[in-house]
Amino acid sequence: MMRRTRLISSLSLLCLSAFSLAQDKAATPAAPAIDKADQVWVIVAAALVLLMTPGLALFYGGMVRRKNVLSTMLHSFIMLGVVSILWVVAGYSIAFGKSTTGWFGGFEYLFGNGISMKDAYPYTEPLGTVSAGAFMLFQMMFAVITPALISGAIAERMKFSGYVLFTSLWSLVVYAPIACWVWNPGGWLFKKGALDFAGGTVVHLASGVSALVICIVLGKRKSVVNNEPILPNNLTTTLLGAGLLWFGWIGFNAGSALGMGDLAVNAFAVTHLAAAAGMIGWLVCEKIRHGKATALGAASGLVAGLVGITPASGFVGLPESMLIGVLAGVICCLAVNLKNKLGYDDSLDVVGVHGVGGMLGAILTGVLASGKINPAVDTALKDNGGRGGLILTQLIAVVTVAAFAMVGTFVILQITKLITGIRATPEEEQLGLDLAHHGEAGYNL
Amino acid sequence: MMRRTRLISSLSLLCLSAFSLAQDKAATPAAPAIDKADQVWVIVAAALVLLMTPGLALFYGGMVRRKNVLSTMLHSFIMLGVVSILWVVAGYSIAFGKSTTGWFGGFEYLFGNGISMKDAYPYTEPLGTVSAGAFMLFQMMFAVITPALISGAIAERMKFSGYVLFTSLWSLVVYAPIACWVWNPGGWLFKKGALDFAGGTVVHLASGVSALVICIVLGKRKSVVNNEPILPNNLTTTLLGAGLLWFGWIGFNAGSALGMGDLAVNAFAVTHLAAAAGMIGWLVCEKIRHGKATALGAASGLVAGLVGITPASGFVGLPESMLIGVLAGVICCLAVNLKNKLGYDDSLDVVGVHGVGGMLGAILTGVLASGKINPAVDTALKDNGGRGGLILTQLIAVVTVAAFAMVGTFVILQITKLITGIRATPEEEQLGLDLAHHGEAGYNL
Amino acid sequence: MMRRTRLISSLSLLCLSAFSLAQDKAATPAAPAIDKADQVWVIVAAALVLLMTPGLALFYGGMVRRKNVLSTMLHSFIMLGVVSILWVVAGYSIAFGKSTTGWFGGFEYLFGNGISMKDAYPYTEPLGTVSAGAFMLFQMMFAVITPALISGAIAERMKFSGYVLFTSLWSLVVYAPIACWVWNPGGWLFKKGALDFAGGTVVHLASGVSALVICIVLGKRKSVVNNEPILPNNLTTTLLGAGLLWFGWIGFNAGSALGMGDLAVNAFAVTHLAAAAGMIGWLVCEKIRHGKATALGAASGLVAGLVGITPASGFVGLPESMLIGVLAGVICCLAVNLKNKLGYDDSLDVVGVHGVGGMLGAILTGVLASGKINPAVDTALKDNGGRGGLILTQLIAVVTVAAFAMVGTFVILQITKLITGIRATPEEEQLGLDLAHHGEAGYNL
Amino acid sequence: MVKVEAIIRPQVLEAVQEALDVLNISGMTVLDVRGMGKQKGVTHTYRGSTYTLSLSAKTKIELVVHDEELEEVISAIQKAAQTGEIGDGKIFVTPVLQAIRIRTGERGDTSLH
Amino acid sequence: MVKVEAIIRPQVLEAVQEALDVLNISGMTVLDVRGMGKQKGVTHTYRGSTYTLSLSAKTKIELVVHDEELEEVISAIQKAAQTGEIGDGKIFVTPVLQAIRIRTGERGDTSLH
Amino acid sequence: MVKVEAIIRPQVLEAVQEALDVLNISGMTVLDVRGMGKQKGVTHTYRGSTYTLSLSAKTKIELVVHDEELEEVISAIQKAAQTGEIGDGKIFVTPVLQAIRIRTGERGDTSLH
Ligand SMILES: Nc1ncnc2c1ncn2[C@@H]1O[C@H](COP(=O)(O)OP(=O)(O)O)[C@@H](O)[C@H]1O
Ligand SMILES: Nc1ncnc2c1ncn2[C@@H]1O[C@H](COP(=O)(O)OP(=O)(O)O)[C@@H](O)[C@H]1O
Ligand SMILES: Nc1ncnc2c1ncn2[C@@H]1O[C@H](COP(=O)(O)OP(=O)(O)O)[C@@H](O)[C@H]1O
Repeated sequence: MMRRTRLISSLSLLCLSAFSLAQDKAATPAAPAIDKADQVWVIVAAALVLLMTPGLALFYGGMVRRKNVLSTMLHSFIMLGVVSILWVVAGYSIAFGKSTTGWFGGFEYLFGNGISMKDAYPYTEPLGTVSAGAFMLFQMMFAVITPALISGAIAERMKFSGYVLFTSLWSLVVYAPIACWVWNPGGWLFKKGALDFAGGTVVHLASGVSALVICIVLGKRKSVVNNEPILPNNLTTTLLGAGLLWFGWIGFNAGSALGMGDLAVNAFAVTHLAAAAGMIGWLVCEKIRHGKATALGAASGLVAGLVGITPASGFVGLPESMLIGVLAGVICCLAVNLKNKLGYDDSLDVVGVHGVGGMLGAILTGVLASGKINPAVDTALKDNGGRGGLILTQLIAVVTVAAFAMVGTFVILQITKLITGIRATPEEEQLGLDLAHHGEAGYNL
Repeated sequence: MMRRTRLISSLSLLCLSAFSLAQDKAATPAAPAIDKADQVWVIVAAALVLLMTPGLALFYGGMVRRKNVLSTMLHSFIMLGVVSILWVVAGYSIAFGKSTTGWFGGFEYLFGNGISMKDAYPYTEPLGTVSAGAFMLFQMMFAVITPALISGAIAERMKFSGYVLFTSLWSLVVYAPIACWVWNPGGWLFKKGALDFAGGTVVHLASGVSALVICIVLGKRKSVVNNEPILPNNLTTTLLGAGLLWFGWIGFNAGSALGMGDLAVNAFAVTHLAAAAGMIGWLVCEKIRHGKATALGAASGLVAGLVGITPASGFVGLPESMLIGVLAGVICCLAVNLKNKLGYDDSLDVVGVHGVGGMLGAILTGVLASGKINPAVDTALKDNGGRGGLILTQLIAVVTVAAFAMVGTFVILQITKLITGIRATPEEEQLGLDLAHHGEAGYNL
Repeated sequence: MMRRTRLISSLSLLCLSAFSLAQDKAATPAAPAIDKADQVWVIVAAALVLLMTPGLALFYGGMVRRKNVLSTMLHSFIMLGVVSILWVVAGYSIAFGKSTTGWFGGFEYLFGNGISMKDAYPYTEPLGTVSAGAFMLFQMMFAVITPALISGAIAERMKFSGYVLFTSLWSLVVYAPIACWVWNPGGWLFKKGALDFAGGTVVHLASGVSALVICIVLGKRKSVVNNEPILPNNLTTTLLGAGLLWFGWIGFNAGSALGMGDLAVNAFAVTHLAAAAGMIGWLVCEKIRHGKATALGAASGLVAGLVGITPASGFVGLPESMLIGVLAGVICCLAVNLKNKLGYDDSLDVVGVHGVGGMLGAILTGVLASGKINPAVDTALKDNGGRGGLILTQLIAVVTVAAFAMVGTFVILQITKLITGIRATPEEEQLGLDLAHHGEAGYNL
Repeated sequence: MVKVEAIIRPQVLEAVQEALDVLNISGMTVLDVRGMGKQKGVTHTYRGSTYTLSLSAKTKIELVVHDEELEEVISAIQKAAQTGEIGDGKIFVTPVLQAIRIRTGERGDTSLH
Repeated sequence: MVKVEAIIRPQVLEAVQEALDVLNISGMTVLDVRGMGKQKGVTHTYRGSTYTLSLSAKTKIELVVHDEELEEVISAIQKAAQTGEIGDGKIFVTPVLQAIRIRTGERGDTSLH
Repeated sequence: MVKVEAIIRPQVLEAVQEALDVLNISGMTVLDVRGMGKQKGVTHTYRGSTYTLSLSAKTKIELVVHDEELEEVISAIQKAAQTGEIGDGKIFVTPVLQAIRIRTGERGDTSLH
């Protein structure tokens, strides 16, 4: 998100020019003060992204069988508890502390130390117009939802304690470093000129490929092995979740402009259109392949469109966004059937939607990013020696992020296996994780 | 929404005067730059209105029978996909392109072309303080929810493909022109001085009367003919939907100020009070008539209050808003029983709530609008030759909008009938549209 | 909320200095004009708090038995209707009219009279930067949710008409005066230097102790007497409600800064961390005591954390917030079992969570409040003669608020008993209040 | 006394109730069941996978009647529940040894209505 | 072996279970049903329309017992389920030809408990 | 004609259906029930209070078959439903006096399949 900051800040400077003209001595271009309106937007955006995690809980929760609905929802909710704390304790520092290596940040912000509520995050040039505290909060919400996304892959069979331990480690050891690479002004991918406006690689690709590893390591659900029909317990819940995700995603993408200007407005517009196009793409695809347009397809398609546009949302215009959306909708609709062919049990299709959609978005960002929308693209094109170079850089980002996340996930899983174990017992799986792990039933109707 | 812009802009100018004083040369009154705070508000308001469509999906979805819950929710969700795209492709241009005739806009914005993310929408005088992109997004959310409102009338029996085709055409051929008439600075009703702050005619009346036509053309549900009891599947869903609608409606009405000033704050206050009064009005009415105050009555009453205040929300003060709310609550509570008398099957009472409530609001706006709240009312009163003239203009607006929407709906329905058909088969209706059209059940509990 | 205003305004002045410098003659420090960005934030925050009441309806609604779900949700929804109106008619004036006695406000704002949408609330020094209308709306949402909180204690057995009458009186006779004491610049506790940033005493303690009185006066539910198992009808609803509460609480606490600056950002951060820590605290506590971490525990714990941080959210930093959160989570987890020991039937644990949590928060605010976060604390320390004095003042606030609320509740209940009665008949309780009082079933699945 | 158990379509329940009302038979117990038979099942889709659930929603009614009422009850149910399409359901008659009204403790024939 | 089917009020289920426990009878199957009888129905309101659903929520329990246990079972249920108000329900006794325990394949009397 | 009532675990329903299919038996009615027996109940937690619900979720299937089919039906169900753990359930056989196909009015043996 830093890359765009450069731009935003300069835009802000332009916007402020009317006033600046009057303030003759505001000549030192160094530090545009905190802009209250920008900060209102970022704070509101952070709240919107906060709401995405309950939204995800509903989206996923509606899709599992009745006996696992609470367990699945808790997978998301518990991240709001655990990762929020971990982020302040260490994650933020690893991701956004001063990075000399380019691979991880520093240790200056451990335990929330030194995060200013008044001054901007200090390592961007020029400085941003919102306080470091607001920036840290906005980033926190991303850190919270990313491991929650993975949980869709392991629904209905993972041990709760193992899930908590795994995601805690993953958040610090996989997520925070990748966030550093891509968004820390000292990160190696950031410096290389890789473009990822709101998290195509950091959030979606990383969670999608980690999901693939974890569902292979965990093995299939008993009921999948036995070919029992698995039907979603409550698709109205899933639709509500999808609606809240769409709402929150406006904050996710347009908030990533870290201020309120043309970039933010454009990001809202392209995000919305991609979601719309993704919904249509998926519905048409399944209508052709299976004969029926479904409610779950509408919900899945809009999420696929949102995933696809995420890295591009600060770099493309309206027509490109519809293209990205429709491609993401169609390709993810096809990709969710891969698991049947390849034989892994990705309960709620995290790989097919977030892995595939994130990869697609990252590559299409390289192809479609335009300097007309965001001057930062011109810089990136120059740094990378043209369009081909930019696409190559995007591919490098995809490959390294995917490789690191997969290896990291595998290693953390082995550790988790030793400490808490990772898989529910067959009896627990049979009874349902809600009663087995949490002593509760979702519904007593 | 343009009418009030005049005012807002001048207010903004006043507000900005502190700064303007310093900017001695900002004398040319032409273009107050984009105001970041105004834009934050409009963008947030657009996000709030976006959430209303999922809210509506829940509100309606909870009221139908279990076997049609997904079908009903999809009626709303699919509008987020289809109309969003259509709006950018053509609807916005038809509604807000330069209008010379007064009946429709222009073609300059087709395919999203030329909608600036940096500069204001160009045809208001003086210019607004938010970018054309933000204005287009805000308006898009209105275009999305309006046809979704109609869907309540045809729930449980319309063919899905017919619904999508019908609403697509309706959005372009009925909604966009009416939006032009009332809100485009070149629109004939706008020029005539008709007052509609946030869509009493454009949104509620247009959808309400279209609902009447469509449910007559479609005919009654089999189960209504057979006098089977039809009970809502999940009123907790309906209450949640009503809550989200209330929340989003703050953006709908207060966002229609297109900036953050006294008009927006006032619109929030009157909107909230009308919802509150509408709830009480409906509950008291049904308590007297039927002996019990119901949860569905509370939800319906607050929506009725919100519908009633919509056109007036920028023109009346606190006491008037309570009056409008309570009248809307009581009258809509009585109006929903019309269908039993008159014999049409308006499944979820779109006619009784949005049609009647929208008409009531439009007329009461003429009666109660006050220059103390909004100087634009003084202009409108002058243009119309006093209070009587203003009320007459409001009546003309009501009649022309209603007539156009009814005829348009009827014609589009005939076309739809030829291409896709409009009614589900009796077997599909019996099985439920969820399984019949979408191959899914809402709940597998 | 006034106390902090002093500070905020001075901060705003500082922030504005860049511009102020240019505006040489803006020298009179008297009235900083309305700041649009501040007002956007407060208006958005008011909308967020508005959403908390539907959120509470869901949170509570999911916990009762199926046959009382609508009745329980209505307890919250009806407050949006009744208290909103009462607040404008009289409550706001009682709470925030000019207070000479320190015990209640004035009568100048009766019927919404004289609440300016343009100028700031007049009795703070210096004046705030948002309009009186925005301030009144923000406060209204607090007035709405507070009696709704009480409703959890009487769920499944109170007469609907009695509930409406009781809460109406309570809102005017208990809530509005307490709000005056603590937040009106003329209030006696405000003047005494008691610290309550967002309502630890006014909202949570007052509702919690009133809940205790009302559930004792009402008596136990028949099914509690008979030791029948009482299981929540839908914990997915409760989780959704908890998610919406968390989202809205950002507005509740960070909005209480009444503008966008470091205080608001800090309040967001500490609120979020306390919720996270509260969730973890409760889950660990119940895991140790009962062997399982539950979904309801996660939801309850986050709410407990939010309750605990509410009074402190403008006065403490990140580490303190985690401490407060975890303490609130653990202590409330223990406190909800008190009712079994002491023998009152607090259906949904309002006493254990809001009463105990509110008291805890108020006291911890005295212990942990820091001038580094908010200079107002330095003033309060000085006024109270040091830390010990401040803690004493906090204790006085707790005791007087609790005593007044308890007595007030008791008296109002006696009056209500005479006029409408307060308890449902045994037959109604058996059938369920939804069908008995409202003629509806929550679910017809 | 015999017990009549009829598996019928959910949508004809009202009609059956009315038909029994005519016979002055008001005691009855109703169950939501799922039935398998000649009627073909319904296909559920889930992200591209399809499952055909062979079970259709049915309603089962159970009523204990006096032996002499049996024939008219059977024919009332059969007429009211018949649509002529596959899936109309079955009526089974089984013996009952004893009936007790819980409220009064009465046994035998008088306990029924 | 006979089958005892009792239709009772949902709220007395616990009490009935306890009464049967005393007789050391633990095998039982419980169904959620709706009953029609002398008890009057409940009125549902939907936007001004009212529907009186003649069916009240009931619970049905089924237990197969040895012939010699029958009388004490009947009287245990009857006592525990009785409130004296209309709608308390019925107990029906029907013959059983055979019983098999699925787990072991045992048949007859020993398969019951 | 006899009625076979089997109380089985929900998760074996599919297997039982398949086993009956092999016998060409397709008519069947399925009910969601709760069972009490030797199998121990499940503990629910609610804010620190725990309730052990003695009832486990079970599925009941009812099918009326010809007398000569009885033995193979019993053994098919018993094999398909057996896990060997406590809680596998029971099969009960009861007499049927008459069967009527609603669609056609046919009575007796031919009305079954
Ligand atoms: N042998 C049987 N035993 C129990 N129930 C049966 C039997 N045969 C049919 N049923 C029930 O009757 C319903 C209708 O049967 P089906 O064969 O589909 O149609 P029809 O009765 O019109 O020939 C089934 O869904 C099932 O519930
Ligand atoms: N003849 C019957 N056959 C089957 N079930 C019956 C019969 N009569 C009554 N029931 C069941 O018993 C319940 C209670 O019967 P009802 O007549 O209301 O009260 P009571 O048994 O106290 O006279 C009914 O709701 C119904 O479920
Ligand atoms: N005597 C009985 N009458 C009716 N149903 C019974 C009886 N005994 C057991 N059941 C049903 O069978 C189920 C399994 O019985 P249980 O004793 O737990 O295991 P098992 O049959 O393996 O010994 C019970 O849950 C109950 O539904």
